[in-house]
Amino acid sequence: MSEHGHPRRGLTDIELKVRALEAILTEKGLVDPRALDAIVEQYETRIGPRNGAAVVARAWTDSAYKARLMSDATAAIAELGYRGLQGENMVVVENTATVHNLVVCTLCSCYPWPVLGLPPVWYKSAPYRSRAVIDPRGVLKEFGIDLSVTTDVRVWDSNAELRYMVLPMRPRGTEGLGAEKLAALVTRDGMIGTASV
Amino acid sequence: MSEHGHPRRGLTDIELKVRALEAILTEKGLVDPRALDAIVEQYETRIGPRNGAAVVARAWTDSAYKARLMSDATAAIAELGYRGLQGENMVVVENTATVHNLVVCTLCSCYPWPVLGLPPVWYKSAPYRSRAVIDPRGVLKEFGIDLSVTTDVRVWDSNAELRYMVLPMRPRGTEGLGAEKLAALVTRDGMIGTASV
Amino acid sequence: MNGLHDMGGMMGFGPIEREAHEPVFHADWERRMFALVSAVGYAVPFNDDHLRREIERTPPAEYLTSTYYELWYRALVSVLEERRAVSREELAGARPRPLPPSVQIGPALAAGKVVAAIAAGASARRDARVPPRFTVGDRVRARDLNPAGHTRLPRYVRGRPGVITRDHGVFSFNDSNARGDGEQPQHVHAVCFAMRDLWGPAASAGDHLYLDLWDDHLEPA
Amino acid sequence: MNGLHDMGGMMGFGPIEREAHEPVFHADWERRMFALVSAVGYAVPFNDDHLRREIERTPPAEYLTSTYYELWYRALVSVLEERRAVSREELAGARPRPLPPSVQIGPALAAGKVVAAIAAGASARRDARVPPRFTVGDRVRARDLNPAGHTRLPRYVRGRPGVITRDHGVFSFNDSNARGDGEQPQHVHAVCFAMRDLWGPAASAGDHLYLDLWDDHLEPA
Repeated sequence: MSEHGHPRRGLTDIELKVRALEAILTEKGLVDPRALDAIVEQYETRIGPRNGAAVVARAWTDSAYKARLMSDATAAIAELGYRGLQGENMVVVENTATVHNLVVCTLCSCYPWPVLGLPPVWYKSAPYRSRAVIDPRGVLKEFGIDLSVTTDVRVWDSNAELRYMVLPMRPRGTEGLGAEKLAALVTRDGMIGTASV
Repeated sequence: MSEHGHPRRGLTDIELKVRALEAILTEKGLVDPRALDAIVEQYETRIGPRNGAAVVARAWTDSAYKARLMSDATAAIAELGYRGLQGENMVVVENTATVHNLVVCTLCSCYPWPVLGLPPVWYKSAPYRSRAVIDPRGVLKEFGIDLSVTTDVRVWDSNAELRYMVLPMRPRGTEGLGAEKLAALVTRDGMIGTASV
Repeated sequence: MNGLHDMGGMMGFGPIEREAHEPVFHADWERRMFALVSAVGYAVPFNDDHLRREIERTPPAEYLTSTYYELWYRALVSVLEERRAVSREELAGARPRPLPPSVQIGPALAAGKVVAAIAAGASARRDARVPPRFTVGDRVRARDLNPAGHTRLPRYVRGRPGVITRDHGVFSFNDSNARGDGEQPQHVHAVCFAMRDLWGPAASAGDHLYLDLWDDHLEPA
Repeated sequence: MNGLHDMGGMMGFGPIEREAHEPVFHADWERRMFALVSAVGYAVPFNDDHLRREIERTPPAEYLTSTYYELWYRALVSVLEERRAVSREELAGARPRPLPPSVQIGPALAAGKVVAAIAAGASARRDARVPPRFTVGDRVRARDLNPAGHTRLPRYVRGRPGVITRDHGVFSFNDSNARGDGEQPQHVHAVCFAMRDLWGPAASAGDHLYLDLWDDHLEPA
């Protein structure tokens, strides 16, 4: 797969093909173009990593919530209103001083949509999928994380029906911050495991 | 690799590149164009599967030769004048009523040049290289050989410095034939293992 | 299928290239393609197993040179053709013909139901009462399976020893469902593999790989 | 390197396509390319290990879409550039410059010596007296090595048990030579693997895979 989201071949060809497909399926009554608009709108404006960041911030500030999140992530995430497609069965894994987690899908592009939105191109790319499981420390180095030898790596190859989100470590010096300000610190890569927070 | 020998991209580009490379190496005194002509001439007219067929026919008609061929193939093949590049260390494996041998090089295109010449495109192709080791019976079926369950398959993945040639079974009804007529029956594929003889 | 998509452990694909702005979609056709795949499954029955099977059937050179949503286009068309919901002639410009009566079709997903449909999801978890074949702590081995069809058992763990760390419950089995052999609901377990058991002594001693596998992927170690 | 070239056991590349007439070469540039690779090694020191290493470094999509001699062109240029025998500028059309004194060059292979050179070959067998680490009948296991560079140990046998069936003698070690660590001469053995030990119980019980491996690829089972 191309590392770029941009098609290498002429845009026109695939554009025409997709338009024709939509027209045929619409004429046959199999899709409603307004439903397509509504789907796109959800994933461009509603469903994205801000959802996951809110989950992380809540877990950092509410130990009872964190306990629920670690034991039944799907239900705990649904408490905040995030649920559904590609997040029906969630697992949250926690980074600690001695454990760093990294999520990948080697076979395709499995990713927890309700909390992180649609995956970035690099997550779906051959370089990431091929190397994350055999050289996670090398991959992390490319993302700027130089793990010490005393930290163990756990790689989660999420090919089955479970979807994984990393709970990053709460940064030092954030004791005074509330959940909203904490959420602003959380990055999407932090919840994949390719950033510290 | 393309399954076809013909380049998919413009011929001109690679033609120009190879010409430029030859011109530069010639000007620097690193190659002699007449030597290139002589090399091509050898592999187009002198070094090919007729050599291997002569070895096979000799083995079929001379049991002492066959014994030498099986114990030291390089020396026995050299007796007939075939030796050199990509055949410096030869092994011959014998088909019997209960054993069928198949030669492949999964990593690249290793092949016994002195006895078989340069390999056909399919031998170097991804479909053959990938499947010969995991589905040899399926591959053989594509070549028209439907092995019985009582015949065992031996696949030789010749990635190291040994080169392999199959000694096919002598066909029935050829008792009266001399070595020359027998050699005419032997096919290149028979010596790779993708034909019976 | 031991296809190119099963790329865990491969090398040589170059550095991980990150985009500057990472838009959700890069062009309008990507938006439509994503939405089409999301929506049409409500009217024509198919699921991710079928879509993945078709993506994996992409010829390797095309797989490597296509963008993500180009692969989706290819796979969706294959799935819809298989179900006779569209034909190559229609895609090539012929007038759409009515659907053959053999195709079971629900109504198209309505715009007003999109939010609810996304939130409802399409869980592969099943209520079937199936006893688990393994329990947490069991030492297991990923089986040496090399099916010609779709499987969620990656090559790099086959034959390797691991330990069950969690029983996720009962799920539809992707492998059987993708090949048309039904859902065969069974337990899915998190299996922990030492990196050294996958990649040899050069791997870090404390590093581990976790992979969720179905009962049918596993045997006692 | 766990590259795409290491394709033993992969699926999805389609049927084996055989040409109708199977010419030795398909175009004149293929003739020249083959001859260039064969000849230039007599003047600029390199061998097949270096050439293979460069072929394996071809980006996967290019590897799959190139023809055989296109890959040879790419690899030969890389090897010659590495040895400063040619430069990208020269290939792009700049006038050839004299060779830098750092490049050790023998005379070009003369036309009159071609037949003898082909017949002489270039054996990787070495006279070094190295004791073998294994003997015929030994049960061994292919090591779990995943080097970043060239190796003649295919992925599909790693970690799998086999039996030594023949000691071929002492050879230069491709893996070390390709990475510039010298020839490290050692014994090469034919190792017999049961197909079931490679691919699981679906393989035929009596079928076997033979592979020649160096001592450094093996450990006792």
